[in-house]
Amino acid sequence: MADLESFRAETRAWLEANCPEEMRQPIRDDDDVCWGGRNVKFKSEAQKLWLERMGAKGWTVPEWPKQYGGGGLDRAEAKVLAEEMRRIKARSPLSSFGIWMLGPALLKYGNEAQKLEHLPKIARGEIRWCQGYSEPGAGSDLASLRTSAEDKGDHYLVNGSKVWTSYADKADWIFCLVRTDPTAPKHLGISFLLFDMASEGVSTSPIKLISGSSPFCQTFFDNVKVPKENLMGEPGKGWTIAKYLLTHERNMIGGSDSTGGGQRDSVSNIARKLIGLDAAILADTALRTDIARHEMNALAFSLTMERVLAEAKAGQDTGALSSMLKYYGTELNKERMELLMSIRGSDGLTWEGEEKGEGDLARSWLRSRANSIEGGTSEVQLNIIAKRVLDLPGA
Amino acid sequence: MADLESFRAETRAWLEANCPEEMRQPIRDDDDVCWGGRNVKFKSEAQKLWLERMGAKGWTVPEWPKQYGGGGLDRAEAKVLAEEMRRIKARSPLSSFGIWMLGPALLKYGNEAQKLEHLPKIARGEIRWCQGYSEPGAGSDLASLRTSAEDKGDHYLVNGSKVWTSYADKADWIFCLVRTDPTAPKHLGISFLLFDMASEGVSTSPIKLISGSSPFCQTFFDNVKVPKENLMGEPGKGWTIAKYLLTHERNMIGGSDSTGGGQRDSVSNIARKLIGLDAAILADTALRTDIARHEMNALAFSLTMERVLAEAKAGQDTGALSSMLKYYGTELNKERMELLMSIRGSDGLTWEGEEKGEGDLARSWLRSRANSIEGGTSEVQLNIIAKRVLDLPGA
Amino acid sequence: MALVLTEDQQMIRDSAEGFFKDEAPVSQHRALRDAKDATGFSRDVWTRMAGMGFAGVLVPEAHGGADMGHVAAGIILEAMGKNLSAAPMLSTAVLGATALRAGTPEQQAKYLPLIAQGAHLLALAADEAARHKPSHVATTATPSGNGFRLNGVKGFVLDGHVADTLIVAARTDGETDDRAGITLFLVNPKADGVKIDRRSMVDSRNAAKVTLSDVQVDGADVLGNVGEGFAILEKMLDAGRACLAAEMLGVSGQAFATTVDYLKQREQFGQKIGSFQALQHRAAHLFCEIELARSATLKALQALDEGSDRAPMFVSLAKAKAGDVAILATNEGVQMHGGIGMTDEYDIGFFMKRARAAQETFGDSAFHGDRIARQLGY
Amino acid sequence: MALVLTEDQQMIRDSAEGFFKDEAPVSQHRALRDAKDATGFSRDVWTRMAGMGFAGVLVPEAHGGADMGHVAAGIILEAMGKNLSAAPMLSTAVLGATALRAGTPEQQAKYLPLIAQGAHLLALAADEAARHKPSHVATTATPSGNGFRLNGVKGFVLDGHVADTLIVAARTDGETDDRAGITLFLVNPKADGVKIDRRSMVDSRNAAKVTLSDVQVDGADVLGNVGEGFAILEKMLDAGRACLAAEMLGVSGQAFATTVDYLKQREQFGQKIGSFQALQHRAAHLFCEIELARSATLKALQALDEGSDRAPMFVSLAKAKAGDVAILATNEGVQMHGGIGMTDEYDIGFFMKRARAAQETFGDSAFHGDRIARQLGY
Repeated sequence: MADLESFRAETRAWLEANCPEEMRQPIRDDDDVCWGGRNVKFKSEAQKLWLERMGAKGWTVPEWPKQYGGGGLDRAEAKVLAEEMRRIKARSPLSSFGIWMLGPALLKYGNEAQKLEHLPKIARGEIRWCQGYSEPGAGSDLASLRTSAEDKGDHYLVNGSKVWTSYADKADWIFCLVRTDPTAPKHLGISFLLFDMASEGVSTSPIKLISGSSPFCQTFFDNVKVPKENLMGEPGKGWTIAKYLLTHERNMIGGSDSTGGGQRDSVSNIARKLIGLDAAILADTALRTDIARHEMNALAFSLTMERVLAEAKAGQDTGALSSMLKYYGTELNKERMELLMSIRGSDGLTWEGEEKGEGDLARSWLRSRANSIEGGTSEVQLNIIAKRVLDLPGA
Repeated sequence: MADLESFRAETRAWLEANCPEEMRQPIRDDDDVCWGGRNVKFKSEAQKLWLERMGAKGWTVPEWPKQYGGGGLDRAEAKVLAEEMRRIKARSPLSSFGIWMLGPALLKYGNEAQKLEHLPKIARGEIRWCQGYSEPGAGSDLASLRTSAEDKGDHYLVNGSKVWTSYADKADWIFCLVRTDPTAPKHLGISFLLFDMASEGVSTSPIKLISGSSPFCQTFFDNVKVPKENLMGEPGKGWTIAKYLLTHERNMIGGSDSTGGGQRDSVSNIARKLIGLDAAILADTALRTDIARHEMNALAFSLTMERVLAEAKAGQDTGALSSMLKYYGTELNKERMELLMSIRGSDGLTWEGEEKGEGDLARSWLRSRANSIEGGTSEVQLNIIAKRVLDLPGA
Repeated sequence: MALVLTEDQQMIRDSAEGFFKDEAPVSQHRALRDAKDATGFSRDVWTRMAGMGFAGVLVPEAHGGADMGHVAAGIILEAMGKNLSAAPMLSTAVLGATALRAGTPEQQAKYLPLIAQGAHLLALAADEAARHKPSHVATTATPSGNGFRLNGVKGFVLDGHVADTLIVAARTDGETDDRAGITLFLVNPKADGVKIDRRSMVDSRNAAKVTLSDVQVDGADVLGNVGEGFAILEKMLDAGRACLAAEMLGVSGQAFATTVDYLKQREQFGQKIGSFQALQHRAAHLFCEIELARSATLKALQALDEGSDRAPMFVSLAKAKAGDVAILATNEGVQMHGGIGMTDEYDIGFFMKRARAAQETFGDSAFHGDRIARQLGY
Repeated sequence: MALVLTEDQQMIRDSAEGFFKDEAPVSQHRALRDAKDATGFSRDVWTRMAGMGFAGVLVPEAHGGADMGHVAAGIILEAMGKNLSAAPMLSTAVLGATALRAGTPEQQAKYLPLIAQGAHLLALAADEAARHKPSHVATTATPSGNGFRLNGVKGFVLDGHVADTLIVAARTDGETDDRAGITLFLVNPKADGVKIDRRSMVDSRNAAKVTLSDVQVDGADVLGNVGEGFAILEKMLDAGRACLAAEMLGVSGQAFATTVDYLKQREQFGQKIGSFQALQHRAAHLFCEIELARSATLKALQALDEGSDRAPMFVSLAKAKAGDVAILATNEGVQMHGGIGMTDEYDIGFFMKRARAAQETFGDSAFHGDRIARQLGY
């Protein structure tokens, strides 16, 4: 414990000295989030400095081993770091699918050369990754994917296309599910391939969403040559890696990241500001009932995340519960956005107006509708719970 | 129109002269409802007189032809009769599955001899019928029924058992689905048989429900001999008749009968009386929100019944909508009972207390849970809507 | 009145459905949106709508209208909802005509024929709170010259950016939330002191912010009696709400039809997704909900035509139910479409946007649930 | 505190689950019901529960209790919920012990050991309104002799028919709905002027109506300070509510397990009904809901053990969530069982009855939703 306290003191001092003042301000818009990559455009010198300093210490990925660019911290130390960052309201230096998704899979399934090659670049924000899972017309049905990787001796020849690749137009590399054995049954012929988006034959086309933004792309592969050493794990075992990785994604979407964590203002606080009180209760009693019901569920849900984490830490088996967190968390977030739209009334309908930020709520609301579709639809999560947790029979 | 007005005047005069004062009082308990039958026990002389007088005029079944014991009225005249009865708050003289269910099917599928034999006795309340559809372990899956009717030349030999036969222990005759052709595929070997519950080999055993009452029986057939002329419709066409009849039953359960019509006090009136107002709104605002939501749906539902009837009258095809009425009406009634339990709070929990009527609400609440099971479960109704109305593909 | 369309009304329905499908389909809505069209609708289509008698659906025949009543107006709006047709139907033909019918003979003679011809656009400038509350009027009208001087700010003035006349609710007496003391004025948007800021909305329609700074109106511009404008305003709003319910019914119906079609075509895991029972049950439930919304809406429109005392209750029922159902139908539509439902390329998202905007217009289901409860005394 | 059971608590869970499954299973509940047992529970089982330390779970060790805390109490109640075990656990071991811990040293010494031994039963006589409102106390306590004279009527006194001591909330000051001015009294039910009418409830448990007519109590029977009883009452109620949440969690869990088993066995239309996707999705959703109720309940019990300021909020969350989930779980259970779920022969109906009764006890989810909203300032 004494060690931990001295670690805390050192950490606090280092953060005080190294975290630029600007990086201690709340995130205002998308530009404030740093995604790194070859073509990174830093919004400010402070943002650049903060990434470099944290990357150099490995604290963008505190628990990864030092030889792979990580901080080499144990769980307790990582918690101290997180607490100390929260204390000074330090921003996360780097947002990255490499950190959230590929990294954990690489650590588990990658070979030593792959780990040494890719993990440090992820940690320092040098390479930005995207994910190639879904295919046009396949939706949640990942097992029916058709993108082929033909074995050409020293390389694979990749043909096909992927859809819903987040920020593929901005990414440097892709981790991609491909079919290496066209004769094997559905799940079995799939492999997990890493390759450079700058390879010849790769092209991307952004998908415009109902919210007006284009965070996703369709990505096309036309005779893309990928070196054989870029295969991760065993050939035909891509499905296992994908499932492992999807679990991480589900936790991310269902969890505090995209449904927002403690930093968001509560629905009732927003309602109180906008609608006001009447005799100490919210002036709109029907909305109050709905808000209270929502907030109770949101609170019970966040306690459930806390409990699942605590149980996992205590060594209990919680693996199949990621579907629950994904399902319930995304449905709650949609409900939250619907309530905010109701609370804001006609003001929430604005798409474009004279002031900056008008239209943000409507866009966020529309964006939230995708929560229960991306990363496995709510229906797929319920199927998984029914089959894997409840062990109900197949149809 | 002049004819109709004179009919109204005659009807009014007749009702005034013939409807006993006691039969103009609201129905207080089950004994106030007359079900007729061989073993009928009239609660009062007035109840007996009212049934005899109405039966003699055929006005227990105003639109049935006169030769079958009906009133021979046209739709407009029947409406006048109903209006005039409502005007003096006259009770219905007879409750009867014969009228609601078997009668319409007999009129459509029965032969002349069967009509002449059975319809007048139904009209006069002399014979009380019950329904033999469901079988133990088959639930909503009527097509898999196993009760057999073996062709023995001049008679069928019936063996098997039925469950959920309403008031089978009080009924005189049963209309019953039986399998006459064990080799035909599921729906095709089924026939529609009428027989006397006093026949040798018929026995009944009441089923105790969670509400404490036993309105249903299990009914056993042990080598029951049924004359061949008691088969209704063609052999093997029982399924068609059953479907026709279920539609009537669905309308009855989903419609005004068991979900209650205009006579019931509204949820909000009950809440206002028990909970009271505060600044002109219900003192419990959360309950108020839920009650308002329920009452809006209840009102929209009753308007939907009105619209479906109006459309049917205007010659539009509304056949498949009976599943909608059954599904939505029963779910609404369950919701109503849940709300009433909430409104009554701890008082609603009483099962037995010193005063008469204590425990009634809890029993009605428990009874209501069967609404969405009997007469085809809510799930079956939704399947029917999906397949027949929306034409969605089979699994 | 039987709760069913008459033969005449069925004919209106058929011709309205044909008209909007041909003349103002969803693709036109998309094109206007993409062009960032400043008007937000096609004036040409509006002229042809007038030619069909739609603009004058609530205008008396004596003033050149078709005078077909509220059920007919709802039928037209439902067809517009199915096609997401944008036109100043609600603001001018429903709200405007309803308002002017309460006007003086001179006002009627001046405006009603123009409305029926599609030659004059009106807009209601009433809301001041983001959550609809019609009695919340802080805008003042103080005596001045032979009339009044108006000061205040109005939000959410639908079609305010193109209106030829604004109908402004202002307070001549009483406190901000009082029903008494509100007076309606016909205001020329080009008058001195009127400032109009157009805002485009999520559904690509327009609602202006209208700022009134010492705007002088004369006595002839008062609509109805001074201090008694709330009753007219409620009448306008109820006509508008019932027609919005009808429009949302069209939105729900079309979103549902599109979704059911998709369920029948799309395959996943080797099966049509419409064969999955969980989706079947949700679709079947939604079917029932839409039927309930249909009944409530027809009843509300009929009650307005009958001048029934219970019209406000049925209108609130229709607005609340059709609104909730439209939200459900479009949310389910997007979810059942999956990822492509989130893309701008597919139409289903447009229906979701319109459903939300219509839900927030003239009171959402929470507002109307409260209104019904108050009417029923709880 | 990590939101997870400690190893000690897991051991308590295992022993409680084993105990109630063996000693007080649903069949015992049915037998008591069928026998119309006047006590409504087995005194023998209660004695053995005391032997296990359950009766003294909240009694300090100094007074012979096991002092295991609220999490442990909840674990015991959850096991009771799974088996529908009836015993005066809530009224005596939770409410009674919590009340007496606020008593004088003499009161503690007199009552707490007896509670722990299972030798003395208590009952809370507080509610006067059918919908729970603890400040609604009209029962009066007027000074008389060296004490007070009580007059009033109490409804819904759980286990009041067997109590050896009643804990009565009466007003020594203030108006009916004031929180201040309420005083708690320990009242002998055999005292002059106390009338107890047993009522059996839908879940076959008992709640008495207690009528107090000039009942004389002396100063030593006051629990806590005069006029400050509400704080103790809230503490009692919160302990009771959290334990009821735990019991309802047990009810939900067992009803769900029974239903899932049924889905795996029952065939219809030639298939296991558990293979129907619509039922699968409903079951999966219900699974999630039960997990949420579990988290909220554990947090509430931990917050009570920690003496956290936020305990009342977490308790209300747990009571509301566990209550709604229990209603959902038992309703779905009956519906998925179909017709046989409606028969008295199957146990699922008992779970539905207990869920409803527990939901209405000490505030339903509407009450607690309101309480949370007030605590959060809206």
